[in-house]
Amino acid sequence: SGQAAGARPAVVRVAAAADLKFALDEAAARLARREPALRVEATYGSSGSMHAQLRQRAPYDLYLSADVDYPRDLVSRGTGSVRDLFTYATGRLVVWVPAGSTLPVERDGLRALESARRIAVANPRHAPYGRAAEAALRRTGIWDRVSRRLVLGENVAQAAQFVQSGAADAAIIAKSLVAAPAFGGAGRLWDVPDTLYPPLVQGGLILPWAASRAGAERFRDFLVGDEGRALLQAYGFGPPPR
Amino acid sequence: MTLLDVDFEFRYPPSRDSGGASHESASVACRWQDPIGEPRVTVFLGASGSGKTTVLRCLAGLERPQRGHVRFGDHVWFDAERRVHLPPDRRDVGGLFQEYALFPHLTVARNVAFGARRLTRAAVAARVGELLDTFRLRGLEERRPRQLSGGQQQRVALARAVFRRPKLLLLDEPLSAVDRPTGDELREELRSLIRALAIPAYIVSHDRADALTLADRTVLIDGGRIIQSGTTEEVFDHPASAAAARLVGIDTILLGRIAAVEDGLARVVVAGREVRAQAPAAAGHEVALCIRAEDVALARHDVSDSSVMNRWRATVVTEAMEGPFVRVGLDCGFRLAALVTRDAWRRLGLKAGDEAWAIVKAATIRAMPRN
Amino acid sequence: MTLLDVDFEFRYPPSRDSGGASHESASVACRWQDPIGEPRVTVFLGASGSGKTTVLRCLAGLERPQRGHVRFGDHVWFDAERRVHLPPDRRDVGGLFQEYALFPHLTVARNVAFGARRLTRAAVAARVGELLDTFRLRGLEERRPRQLSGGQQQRVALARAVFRRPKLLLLDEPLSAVDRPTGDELREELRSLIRALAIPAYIVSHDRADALTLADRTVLIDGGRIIQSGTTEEVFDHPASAAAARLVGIDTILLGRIAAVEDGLARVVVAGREVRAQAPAAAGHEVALCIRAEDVALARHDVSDSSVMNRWRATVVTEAMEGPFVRVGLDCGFRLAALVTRDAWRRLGLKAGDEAWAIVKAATIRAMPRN
Amino acid sequence: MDWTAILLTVKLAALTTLLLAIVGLPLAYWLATTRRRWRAVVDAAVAVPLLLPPTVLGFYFLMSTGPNTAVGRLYGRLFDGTLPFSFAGILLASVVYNLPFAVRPFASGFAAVDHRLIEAARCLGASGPRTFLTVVLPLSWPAVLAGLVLAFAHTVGEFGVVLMVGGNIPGVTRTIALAIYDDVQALDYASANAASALLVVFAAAVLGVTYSLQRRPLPL
Amino acid sequence: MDWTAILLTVKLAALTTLLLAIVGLPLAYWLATTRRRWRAVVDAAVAVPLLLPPTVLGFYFLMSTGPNTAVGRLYGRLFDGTLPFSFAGILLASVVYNLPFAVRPFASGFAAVDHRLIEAARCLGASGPRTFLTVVLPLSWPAVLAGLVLAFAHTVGEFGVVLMVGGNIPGVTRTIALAIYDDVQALDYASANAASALLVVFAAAVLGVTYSLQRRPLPL
Ligand SMILES: Nc1ncnc2c1ncn2[C@@H]1O[C@H](COP(=O)(O)OP(=O)(O)OP(=O)(O)O)[C@@H](O)[C@H]1O
Ligand SMILES: Nc1ncnc2c1ncn2[C@@H]1O[C@H](COP(=O)(O)OP(=O)(O)OP(=O)(O)O)[C@@H](O)[C@H]1O
Ligand SMILES: [Mg+2]
Ligand SMILES: [Mg+2]
Repeated sequence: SGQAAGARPAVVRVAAAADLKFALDEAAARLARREPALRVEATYGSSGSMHAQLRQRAPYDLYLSADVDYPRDLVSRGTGSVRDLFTYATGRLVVWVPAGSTLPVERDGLRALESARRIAVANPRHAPYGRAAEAALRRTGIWDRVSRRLVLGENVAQAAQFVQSGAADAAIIAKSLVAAPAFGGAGRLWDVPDTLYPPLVQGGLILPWAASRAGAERFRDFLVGDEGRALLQAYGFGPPPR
Repeated sequence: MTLLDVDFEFRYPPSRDSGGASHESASVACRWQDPIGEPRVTVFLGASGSGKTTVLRCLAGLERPQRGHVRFGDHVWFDAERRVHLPPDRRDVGGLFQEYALFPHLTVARNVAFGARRLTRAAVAARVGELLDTFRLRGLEERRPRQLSGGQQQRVALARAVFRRPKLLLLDEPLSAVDRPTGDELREELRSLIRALAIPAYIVSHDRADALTLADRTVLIDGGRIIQSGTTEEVFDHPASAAAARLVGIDTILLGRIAAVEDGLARVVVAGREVRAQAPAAAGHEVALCIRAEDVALARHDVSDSSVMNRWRATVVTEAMEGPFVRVGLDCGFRLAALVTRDAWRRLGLKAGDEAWAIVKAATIRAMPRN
Repeated sequence: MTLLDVDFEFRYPPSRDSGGASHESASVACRWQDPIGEPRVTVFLGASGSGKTTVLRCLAGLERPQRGHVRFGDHVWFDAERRVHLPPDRRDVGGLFQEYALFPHLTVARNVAFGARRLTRAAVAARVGELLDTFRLRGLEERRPRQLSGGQQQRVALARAVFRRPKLLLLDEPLSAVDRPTGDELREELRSLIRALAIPAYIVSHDRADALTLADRTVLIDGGRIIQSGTTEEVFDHPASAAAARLVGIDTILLGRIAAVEDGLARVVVAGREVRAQAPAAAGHEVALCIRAEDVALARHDVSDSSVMNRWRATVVTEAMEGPFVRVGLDCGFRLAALVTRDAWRRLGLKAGDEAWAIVKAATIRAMPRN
Repeated sequence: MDWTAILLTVKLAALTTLLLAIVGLPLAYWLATTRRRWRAVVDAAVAVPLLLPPTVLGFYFLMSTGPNTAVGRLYGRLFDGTLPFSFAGILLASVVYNLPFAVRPFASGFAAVDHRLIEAARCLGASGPRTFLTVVLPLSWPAVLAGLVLAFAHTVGEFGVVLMVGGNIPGVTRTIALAIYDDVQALDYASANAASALLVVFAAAVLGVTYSLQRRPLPL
Repeated sequence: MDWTAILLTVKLAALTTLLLAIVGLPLAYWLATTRRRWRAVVDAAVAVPLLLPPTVLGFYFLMSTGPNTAVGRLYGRLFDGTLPFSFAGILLASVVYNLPFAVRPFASGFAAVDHRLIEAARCLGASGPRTFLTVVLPLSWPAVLAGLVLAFAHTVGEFGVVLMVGGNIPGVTRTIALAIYDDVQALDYASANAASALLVVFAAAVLGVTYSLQRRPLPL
């Protein structure tokens, strides 16, 4: 629409994990400012659903998964090449409680959740942050005591909403979500030490049918570059493993 | 004495006519009083579309008149000014409707017993059995209405209406769908049922036989208005108007103006013919002349030496058997019907197209001034 | 000559009786042939539940008989063996049903014109207008069926049935809901319509008047079987059985056994009384005796010096006016109906409970052997 | 196979259907009989749950019944517990969400009943409610059945609202729909297929039987 | 407000409703009139989409219409494109998913039509299909309307199937339901509330008008 005169900007269609929402919107905006010829159009959703869609050649150029296993699985099924597979960040887990909560998370960490009535997490069955939350609870040794009090969201956003509504007392969710400005500050958070859960390696894939392969590569390069990394860090992500 | 006190006016809402031409919508106006608690049968006789069903609907509470009241003893069933309008179930009427309205999902037995309230099972079964016998419906109790013939359906509706011993019985054409012999039998049964219940019954019918055999009182209705009412004998013997005469079965009605009156006998000119009859008014007045078919005699030749005042040359137009008689249609300038025995007809040897003489005594012609 | 050739048997499926007592389900069996292309009116006369409607339904194709065939000229409408069963719309019949079955969502005009096919708008409008006049429905064209009286609905159904000039007209009780004067007028209109269409018409009725005034041929039906058929005169003058006699209007039917036969005259004992009539069979046989009410004379005293063979002492039980006559119910050991003029009744001065003599000429009693 | 989830689903669907009959029939009756102007408004209001994505509806439901809301406090005082993450919660949400699937067919079924039969019943002494129970309801049962079957089936497959309100707790609020969804998300297609197949076969059997009890076919 | 999504949604719902009328009416007619044994089977089959969670249904739909499937190849040859992730795809999925909401009320409405009227129409020379069009359909329109309205409203709110099959592509497959869902997921409640409110007001108006055209109330 109101772009600079000349050719229409190349559109890079990105299928992105829900936890990237805020960071990626910012990244796209920055890139657009610098390179008006490139426009990033991201669709956020569950990495699992997108995996199923990509198996049917969903018309995206770039896949940014919350779990590197999904793009890896695509490659092993012959969709995409190993060369186009990359990692761009690691997710971080936090415990989040509303501002008025009496749970001493800052003092007791995860153990404080033993006195919570309802704890919201993403579903460990398919959501990476859910799996991480389960691992952390197990390693802390309180899994048996709290597992019955877990309520499972489809993803971390839902887990957060469980707490926002007051129906759950605490959530173990992605730091990227809590760090977002949209989240609103009415709560306290405690970073779960990354020793308590296996790394949440977020990986991506440039899709073989990409309409704008150059654009996709450009955006990938931006993300894994210094500026991208800093930006992701600001939004609560850690650097990808080397 | 407790009375059913009726006085109302009802007009159907005008139909949302697409054409826009707003026809006058149909209306009825009624007013009468009747003692309650006596087995008095009133038959409303009227032509198709005259408003008979509408009167019953207003009595039952299915329509809400715009004006007037209906009081049943001390109970106000309807009062336009006081905005009282009891629904049908609080009026304790028993009704049969022209289209039967049997419940298609219930068996015959359960249709009949629909009104049952506060009765033991055995009592219900016994009464259902009784009524099935009365109305010749034995063996059909487990059928659904759609598995019945038309007349059987009507009889089920009749049994259903009387089942609950209502305070007032409203029957709309209760026997129109059954054959004559069955109807005759049922009329007698109905009569004795009404006697046993000792309630007033209002029966709507287009069949004179219903009025003649069932009614204590006959009400003639035309164009939504009661045009005559009284004991059945009164009404049938002395129809008060041409419309009434047509309803009770006078066969020919002629309209004309009195040309002259001589010795109390009027000379009326109708279609160029002279008709003599007892004068109901002075010369110059419009009159209606009613001639019963059975009062018209036929002859092959003019019988000028008789005392009969009216002798008209006529052409035979139609003939139709009617039980032991032959109904003959004649054209004497006007249409005239005659009813003669088959024997006489055979002896006359007439057929359509033949010429004949119609002979009518002036005394048998009823002349009525036209309003 | 092309014929409508009918021969079938139909039995309703037995109802899924909850009681388990499997009643015999109703059935009809029919067989006749009729020329096509002539305006011949056949009236089926039968009591309520006798199977009249069922016959029409089988002809129309609404029911599928278990056995037999229906052929219309060269067209096979139904053949049980060849498994042919044309649906109603491929038989080109025009039907009116006992419950009218008007389409509630269509106006009167559009109901009447429902069968219109391949006609210009103007042609449809013209024909609708014609029929509305014929059936006295002017002014109602924009109404819906529920805004009509019962008789008006029936007339709309009649107009609808004849609208499309079918090859065969099937009418089920076409005039049962209209009053006598209107009915008489409509019967004439119907007759001339059928003449104009030059098609066979089958009319079901429980009303003798329909047969007497409309029918070329009358078919008597009882218990699903044709018990007599022939020209209307034949059937009415010579009912072939007691059931037939009851249908055509013989008023009293007595059952008894012939005690003796003398000079061709039978002596039959009924309820302790002797009845004399022409002997139809030898002594010892069961007979049915049919006595028309109009053949029964009344007297206050025994008239022993007359030639009349049957004189029974009787008690007056009921009296009912019937047009110009009085129908008198008598008890002579058996029930007997008499029809006398009002004049005669007045002169006799009898009332219920009085004793009288019933006088019947032996020649007027029709005696029929019972099968 | 997750039999706990299956049992829970059957229980939820059955109870939802039952409650819909209890709430929906009178509501539909009111809609079919009232002459008030705002009939149309209520009619539309019933359909509103349909218009929102289930998850979003569930979100609003959660927000308005949490322990800090008026509804939540009232419920807590009455039943000692919270509506969200309880069986009662998903039951209530299911009822609200399925209301239009039941009420719409009900009301249209009632509207189709021959008015003459209702008038006849009233004239035979039956009150309005009695007429409804003995005449209108039996005569419109194909429509009522349609509504209940739709609601039942839809409850079995419902997922967004139940997930949001129920929190996917095994044995309490995890229905078979959630279980299948989880399987698919976890790329465990074999389990998902098996559960789906079972569901379909079971339901087809139930529906098949239900519908074969329907009215005789039209004479066309 | 995401007007593109709103327009797309209206288009999708309207076309779905139209197609449902085209497909659903004959199907319901067949169901209401056939005497065949497997009527019950077809009847049940129509309801199956209801039983699966929408996302899962979408998943199966995706798997069976993707470019490597027979259906997908056929579609590709005919229309040069893929069914998933296209408007045609979500339209088709919507139709399948909403079929029971339309067909059930249709069929029960047809079943309630007085058989005598159908017989009368046949005897007046109308063929089966003509009778259906001129008698059965007009007489059961409250039920037909109920079905279409349910389907329309449900399409507006549908989310699982559309997301899975359509892939949430702006201007192509992102409906207002997806937009609201995205807002809620992004914790942008203000946008979600505004869009929801608009949706509800608009729909309430449409439904209110639709229903006020309904039959006169029962005489109870
Ligand atoms: N719902 C209605 N709306 C408008 N007019 C109506 C309505 N119902 C009946 N009418 C008209 O009112 C008049 C009286 O109707 P009503 O049914 O009372 O006649 P009726 O005497 O019972 O006739 P019939 O013997 O034919 O049944 C008729 O002209 C009819 O057309
Ligand atoms: N669908 C049905 N199933 C079973 N029996 C039926 C069915 N329809 C009619 N019958 C029975 O068949 C017999 C004949 O019915 P039909 O309708 O032909 O009588 P009809 O001569 O038309 O009587 P009416 O004058 O009362 O209308 C009746 O005894 C009736 O009970
Ligand atoms: Mg009437
Ligand atoms: Mg009949």
